[in-house]
Amino acid sequence: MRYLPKSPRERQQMLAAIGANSIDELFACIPERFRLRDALKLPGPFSEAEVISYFKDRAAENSLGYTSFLGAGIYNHLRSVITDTILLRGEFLTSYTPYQAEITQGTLQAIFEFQTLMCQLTGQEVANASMYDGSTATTEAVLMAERLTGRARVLVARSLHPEYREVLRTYAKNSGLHVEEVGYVKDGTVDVAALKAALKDDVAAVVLQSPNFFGVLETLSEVADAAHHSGALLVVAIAEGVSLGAAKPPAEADIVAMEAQSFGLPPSYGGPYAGVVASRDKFVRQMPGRLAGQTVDAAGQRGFVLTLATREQHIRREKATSNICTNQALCALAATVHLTLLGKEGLREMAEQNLAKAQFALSLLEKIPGVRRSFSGTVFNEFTLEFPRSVRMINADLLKEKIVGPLALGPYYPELSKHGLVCVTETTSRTEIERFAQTVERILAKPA
Amino acid sequence: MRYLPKSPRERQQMLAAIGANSIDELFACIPERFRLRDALKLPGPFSEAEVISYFKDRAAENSLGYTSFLGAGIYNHLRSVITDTILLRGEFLTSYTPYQAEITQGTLQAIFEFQTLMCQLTGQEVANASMYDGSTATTEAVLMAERLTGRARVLVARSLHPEYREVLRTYAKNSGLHVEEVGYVKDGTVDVAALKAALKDDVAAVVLQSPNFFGVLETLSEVADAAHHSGALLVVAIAEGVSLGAAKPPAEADIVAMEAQSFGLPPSYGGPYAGVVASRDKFVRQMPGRLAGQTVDAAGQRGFVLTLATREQHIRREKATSNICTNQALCALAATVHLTLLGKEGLREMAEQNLAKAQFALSLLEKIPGVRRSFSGTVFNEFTLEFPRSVRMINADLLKEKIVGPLALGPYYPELSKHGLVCVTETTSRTEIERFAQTVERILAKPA
Amino acid sequence: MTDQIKKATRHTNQNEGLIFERSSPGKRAFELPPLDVPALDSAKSLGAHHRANGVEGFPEVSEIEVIRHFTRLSTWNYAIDLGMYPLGSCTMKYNPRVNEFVARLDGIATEHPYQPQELSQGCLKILQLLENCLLEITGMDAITLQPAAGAHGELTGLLLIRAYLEKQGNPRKKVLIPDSAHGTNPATAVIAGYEVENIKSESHGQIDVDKLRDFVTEDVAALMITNPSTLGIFEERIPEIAEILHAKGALLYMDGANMNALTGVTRPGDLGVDVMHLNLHKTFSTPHGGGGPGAGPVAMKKILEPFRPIPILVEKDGGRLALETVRPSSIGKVRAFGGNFGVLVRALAYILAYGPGVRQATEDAVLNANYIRKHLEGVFDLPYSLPSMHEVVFSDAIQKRNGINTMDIAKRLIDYGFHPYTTAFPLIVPGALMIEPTESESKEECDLFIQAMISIAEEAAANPDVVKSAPHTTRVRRLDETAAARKPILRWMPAATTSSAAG
Amino acid sequence: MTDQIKKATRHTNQNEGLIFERSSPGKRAFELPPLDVPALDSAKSLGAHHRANGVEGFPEVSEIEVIRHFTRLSTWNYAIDLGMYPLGSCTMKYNPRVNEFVARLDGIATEHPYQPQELSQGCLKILQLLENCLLEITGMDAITLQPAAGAHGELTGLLLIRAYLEKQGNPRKKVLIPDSAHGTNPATAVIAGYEVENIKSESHGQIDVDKLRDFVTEDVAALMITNPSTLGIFEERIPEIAEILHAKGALLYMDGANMNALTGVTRPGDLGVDVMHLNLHKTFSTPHGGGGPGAGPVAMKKILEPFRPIPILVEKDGGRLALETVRPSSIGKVRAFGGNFGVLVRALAYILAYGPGVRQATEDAVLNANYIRKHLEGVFDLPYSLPSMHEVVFSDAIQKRNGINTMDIAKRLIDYGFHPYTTAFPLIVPGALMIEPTESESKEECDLFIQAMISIAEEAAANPDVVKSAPHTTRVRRLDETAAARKPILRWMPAATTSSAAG
Ligand SMILES: Cc1ncc(COP(=O)(O)O)c(C=O)c1O
Ligand SMILES: Cc1ncc(COP(=O)(O)O)c(C=O)c1O
Repeated sequence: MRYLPKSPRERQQMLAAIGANSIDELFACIPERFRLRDALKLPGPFSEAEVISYFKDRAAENSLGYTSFLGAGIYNHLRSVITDTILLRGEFLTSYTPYQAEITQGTLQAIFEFQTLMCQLTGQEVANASMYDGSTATTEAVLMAERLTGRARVLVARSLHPEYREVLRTYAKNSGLHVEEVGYVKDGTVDVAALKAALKDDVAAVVLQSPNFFGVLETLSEVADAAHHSGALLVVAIAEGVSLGAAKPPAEADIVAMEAQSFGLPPSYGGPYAGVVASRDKFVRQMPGRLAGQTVDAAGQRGFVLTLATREQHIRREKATSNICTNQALCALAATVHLTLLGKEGLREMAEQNLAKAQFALSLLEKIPGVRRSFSGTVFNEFTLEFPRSVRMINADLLKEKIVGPLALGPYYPELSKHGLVCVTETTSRTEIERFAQTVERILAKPA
Repeated sequence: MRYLPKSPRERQQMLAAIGANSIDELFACIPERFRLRDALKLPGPFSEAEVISYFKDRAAENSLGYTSFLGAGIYNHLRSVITDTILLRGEFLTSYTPYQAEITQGTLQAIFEFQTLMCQLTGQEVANASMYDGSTATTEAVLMAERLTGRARVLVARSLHPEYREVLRTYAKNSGLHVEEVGYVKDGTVDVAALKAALKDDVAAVVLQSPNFFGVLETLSEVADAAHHSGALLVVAIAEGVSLGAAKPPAEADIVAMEAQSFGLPPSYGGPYAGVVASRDKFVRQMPGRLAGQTVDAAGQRGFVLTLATREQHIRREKATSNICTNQALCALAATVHLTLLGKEGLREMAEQNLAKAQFALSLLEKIPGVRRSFSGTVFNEFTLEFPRSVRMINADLLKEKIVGPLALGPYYPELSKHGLVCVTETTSRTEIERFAQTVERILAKPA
Repeated sequence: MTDQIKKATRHTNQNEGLIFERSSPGKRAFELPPLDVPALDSAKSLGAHHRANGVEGFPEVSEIEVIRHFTRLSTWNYAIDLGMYPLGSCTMKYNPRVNEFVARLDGIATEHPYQPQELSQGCLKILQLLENCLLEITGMDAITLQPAAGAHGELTGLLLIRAYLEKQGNPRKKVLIPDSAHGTNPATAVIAGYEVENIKSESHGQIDVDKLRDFVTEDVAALMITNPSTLGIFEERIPEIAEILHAKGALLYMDGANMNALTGVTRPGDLGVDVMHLNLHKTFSTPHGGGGPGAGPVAMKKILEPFRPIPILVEKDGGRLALETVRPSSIGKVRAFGGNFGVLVRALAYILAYGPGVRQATEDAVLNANYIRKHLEGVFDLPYSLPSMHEVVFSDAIQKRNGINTMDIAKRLIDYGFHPYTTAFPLIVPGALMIEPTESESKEECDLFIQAMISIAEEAAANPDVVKSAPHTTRVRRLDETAAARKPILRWMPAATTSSAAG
Repeated sequence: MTDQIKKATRHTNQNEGLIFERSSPGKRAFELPPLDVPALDSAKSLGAHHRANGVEGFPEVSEIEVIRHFTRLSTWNYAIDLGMYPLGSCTMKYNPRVNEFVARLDGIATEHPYQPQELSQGCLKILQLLENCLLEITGMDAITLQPAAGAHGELTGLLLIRAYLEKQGNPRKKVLIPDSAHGTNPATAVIAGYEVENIKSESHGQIDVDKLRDFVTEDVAALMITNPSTLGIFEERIPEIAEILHAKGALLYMDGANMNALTGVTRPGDLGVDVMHLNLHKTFSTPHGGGGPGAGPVAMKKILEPFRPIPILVEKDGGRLALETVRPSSIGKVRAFGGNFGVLVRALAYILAYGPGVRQATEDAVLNANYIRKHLEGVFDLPYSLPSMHEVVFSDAIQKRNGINTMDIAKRLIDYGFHPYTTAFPLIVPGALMIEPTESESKEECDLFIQAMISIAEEAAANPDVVKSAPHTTRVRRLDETAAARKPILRWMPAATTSSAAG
């Protein structure tokens, strides 16, 4: 087998050195009756060429050739070939957690740079590297707030990504957290009045997303003030990081939970992505996840190490701030490379293109008879529209034109069953936007 | 511009340090009237995404989706993703000729391994790394024979690749070489009798290809004996290196000129490939091209250096063995990685699959009424067929079925105007072969 | 450097500061295609109170500087692609390159998790085939591929147990965890709402089955067992252990981190395990990438199936595959979207490459560990002497006499050209040397490792200082971890630049 | 190591023997899909006298060993991706990664040169666009993209001249070549059937135009001039030189290796050049790859067009492109198939990325060279003081007084973390330091280089031994080239293994 670096003769030599007569002797500790007699029923062995053609065949059964207007937490953005060039260097790809700092300075310095970039983006003072994804990062942020405040109630905006809310609920169930949801108002932002009303001194955290699931930017200051006033922490989730190229960082937040997928990671049917938790220096000892810190070596040279590990499971076990061990390091590296490439101007320009394209799409779609904006709030690259008939039906017709249409909100918000979420990024061409609008118009012009 | 690592401010600082007021001052040495006033009329600047889409658009105008039976010097073989993994490491990709041995041992050792692999393949004692391609390698081999023998006549088999012969003629024109061609006999091999008749003591080299352009393996020993008997050298060109996985190396040759494209290099519409010249130790000082040799360093450790450079242009100038400087090093590295992957068994198995598939294809095609083998000689993965009508017309019909048919031999051999060269490798599936044969049969069944 | 070091040599490589230190306004490493719709005044469309003018402090560099920066950094790393990485419990095996290729294919990497399922049949078939392969390998009845890593799988598994027990009327209170367990086990149990009861191993390093009987009360939800244990020892009495638990209505959770010792040889499902996770980034070769990503599928017996996290992959009439989200008994979602699909693709590619031959990988892994054990027994103290499977755990007891501990030996191993073994656990071995070579090491590489270890043991006796002050060959050495933790510097700030020395 | 060295640090990296030394029968690194046609007895189908049973001595290793072998080897190389590589005359600029990506696309890398032209329109459009771009850049009338490298371009160019002159009745005898020329120029002239007449530069390093008049007789076919010269100096009187040649019916060939100094600023076609080659692997960023491949397109004035090598790219009615092979006046073929297409793709990708902005690259290249010159003038001897363009050539005259030559300085530069400059030529500067930074170096990298050079100059005065015995930081040092040439070992042989030390 091509992955195994041993010849039959070498196996014999090694067995002889051990003093075993056969390889089976080495498995004698497994009770005989449990040892498999037959070969596993698995497809293969496949040569490299066969492996590739298996996956190419599967790829051909997917969505190639379709234009998509889906976002909802996973975004199509330009990626540079440079990112994979770096990721595929064996020195990064096939290294593990930098436990031995002397021979993992590459990974450590890159993590330190990631942390810095995340702080700059979020307006926070410390960021970890990394969590599984945006949803678990949000949950971990809430658990962190619980530890910090010693309180158990959590107020969550309904405009937080529905899947993030579900994950939070799964974790909350057994940790004594009480999760309550707060609605949205006409402009699509959180219902601040309701939020304030619910805010008591037993609230650990208020959780918002911005831009929220409807694509609408939240105004954080008032919520932050209210939360702080009652001793709660403000947790802000960022599902579309590119928005931070044009919008203010959530500096008012006490904890930010971010999904870094937009930074150079392909959609990849659900993962791997990278979650981030960022917060204040003073809260660092309650942070989950890994942190690299700057230090000096025996000769006084700058270097980096994993630090504050006393928060982590391998030291603290049942008292750890989280159970996370393997994280999404390579995805964090992808984000680091990608954001370094984009830089200040590149990210700003990308964000502004998203804004402009979304506004362009919105302006075309709004003109279609029967179609209107669901919410009046400020949007970035996603917006919610109300259609005169079910989004499902419209999407079925769009599919025939090789267009993947808006995400139907009905399954997540029963009250929004005719509403759909449209996403337009810098990768969506004007022609595609125009064809989309024309097709929707044509579909709607036909009787349902 | 993204490739340029300077900010406007740094440019100003550097100009100031130089003491220039503007960049134009640095170009003052160019007479004013020749300095361009206007910008060049070039397309661009293109972002990375635009560069990629330009080439993807071009790629879509090519042959994707067609099944091809072309060979004729360029072969489709399996390649492993490992090869590009190595090639794309910046340390190999962006390094140059290993002039400074201390910091290019990677390239040097790889070259040494390439030389070894080429010697093993060809049955020769020394191989260079590398020439531009098989055609120029063949020409350089002949020029080498001219230098070694001091003679000027060259006998070239007509079954040598027509383009190799043309290149030889281009070079020969001005170097006093007289190139004469020798025909082929019924089995497709060189006309040994004619060759012997033409062999006088003024012949520098006899040049054969095996498998030859018709796909037929030459028997070298008799030709070698005859050549040697009259003091000429035998030059053997190998255009399909994979044949050496199953066939004997051309050990009888005095000089072997090989095209290494079959070893992990994509067809790439004509290049880059890699030529090789291999020969006897005693002839090494007349070899063209680069050589790496083993030596020891100041501490007695094994290491590698470029050696015998006194043959080369940068030392010998007009007395050099060749004018080659930049060669095809990265292609030679690709071949080194590829052949290392294949190894003894992999290359043998690949060669045997080629043999078996070609025989399978031949057996199906031979059965088609009106189709017959042109030559009775032993073939490897290519064979020549005679068709009942022009190959051009058959190919036009095949194209409609998304098949790229045999290479029509008429343009190269007027006497073979109804003959076509068919190539089948391990990458051609049985289904494709069967569909090809059925389609040819159907085409021929219709009146022309 | 000593002549003993056969495997590595020092060689100059490039320094590199932080990328922020290369920034200069106006440099660009990335450009966008021109905007093809009317430009907007973003200040106007976002409004002054939302709008920012780019991210403060973000770097401005060029493409070549990015390439050089990260290429240079990469050269400071050790990696599997460079040599043996015997980090115990981490299964640092070869990460096949074809896996990276297929995971990046158009039509694989490009797929959006919310796209219509009729446009996702290729993805769903991949998931289905991987599920089936892992069920065959584990001998279990049902599986979820969603957990993002081992610890996440542990949590999912415990939540399944909890949901199952709740359904029986009582989620119970405690999870039993042997003292040899990985730190994630207890950390996870707490998140799942359980108290942890640590149970001591018996003198051979195994579960003390007789004591276990006392521990297993009606309060116990489950025992989390690692098999082979973190000592690399097969828990021989695991079927009996399962019976003890089952008799009290508790379940057996198996941490499958060490499945590289068992794959193709025996199946946890046959051994009485109720639920387990797999680490695809260990046993199934997906790259560790400096710490992740991974995937931690959870395989389970039928009784737990109703509680699987949503979405659930189902096959409809006519073979059409679908993801279903409505499952009343489900524990809910454990993460957004369907899982680390790209990692799952790689794991399937690995399995397809081996087919049933995956057993040979297991055999070679066990062969390597035993070969190393054989040569190092006596040189290093072997606190537990039961047969080793995929890894062997020594202690530094012999070297301690000369004041040399496992971390010193580990650091010295760096000079010899190896990544060190695991030093941090199992906690039941003070000063552990936890060595897992995996099947990816040739005899030659194992021999070099053995020679290096023997040589270090000799140095520890004859010249302990050279070991204590190791490594001697790296760019930086013995970084001050205490200072790092006391006054943490966790991000770059402009002020810091001027004072700090170049990296 | 001295504290002066800011750019590099030593760090351990892996040793690796020859791959043949890892071979063991039965290991495989590559497997084929199963044969889907009946198996053959190859002995029978080839016949005993053709058949061999595999290649004697070929390695048998596994995939991970191949990855490690070449990854380890690669870490012993210096490369542009790691740092400044100021190898004069070689234009070691950044090789954009997108170029590698597009050259490997399906539909680009997969195309067979003999496939029908109707299935090759994409390839042909690429060739056409590149031709047009290069014509615009050079200011010439016609071009061939076929030559595989600069030297091959030189040959093609001289053959064009020869064919043209032959058509006039006399191919003539001599080619004039300045003593500052690269070695390929004279070597090429000989292959083209010409005698070489070397002409001495005047005291400023330029062509001695007055003397040239005497040289240019009816015997002279052409002058091969490098502009800017290998001293990095623009030949100011080039229009006059062209006139002198043309007056005698001779032609002016320009070696375009140094076009990185001129692109977008001036055009050889406007200067009176008749024919020239370009090195796409220099000016147009295609990677050097350890020595190649490159491409050496030849651009020419109208009078030479009829002689271009076949095939010729033509545009037919309706915009369809075609390659034509019948051209009675053509010099014939200079290589099989159409040229190093993959290299041409990369060069076009580079041009498209810059567009007209390619002039900025030229300006930055010249800026860098002058910046370095400014700081090193006085520290090193500058034998020719005319303004520098893209490169600057110093000599070791000052350091020679302490017995230090250019090669010593070069080797010491390695310790400082740089690839050395060119030492081998131009021959008119004894002990040359030929420094070409290219536009790809940042101010910071140039500053580090300048500091390194100044520091070495100080060492040469104060502590010459440290320079003479350099490098001190590499895996191997000062390899014995004499021994290598005296008793050449040019391939591995089984016998040799046992005696040789591990790499
Ligand atoms: C025995 C054991 N269990 C669990 C884990 C946790 O797995 P992960 O890191 O994938 O979360 C590890 C990881 O090293 C482990 O070794
Ligand atoms: C001035 C000059 N001319 C010609 C050449 C030859 O070009 P190539 O190496 O592409 O054959 C070189 C190569 O270094 C050169 O520097």
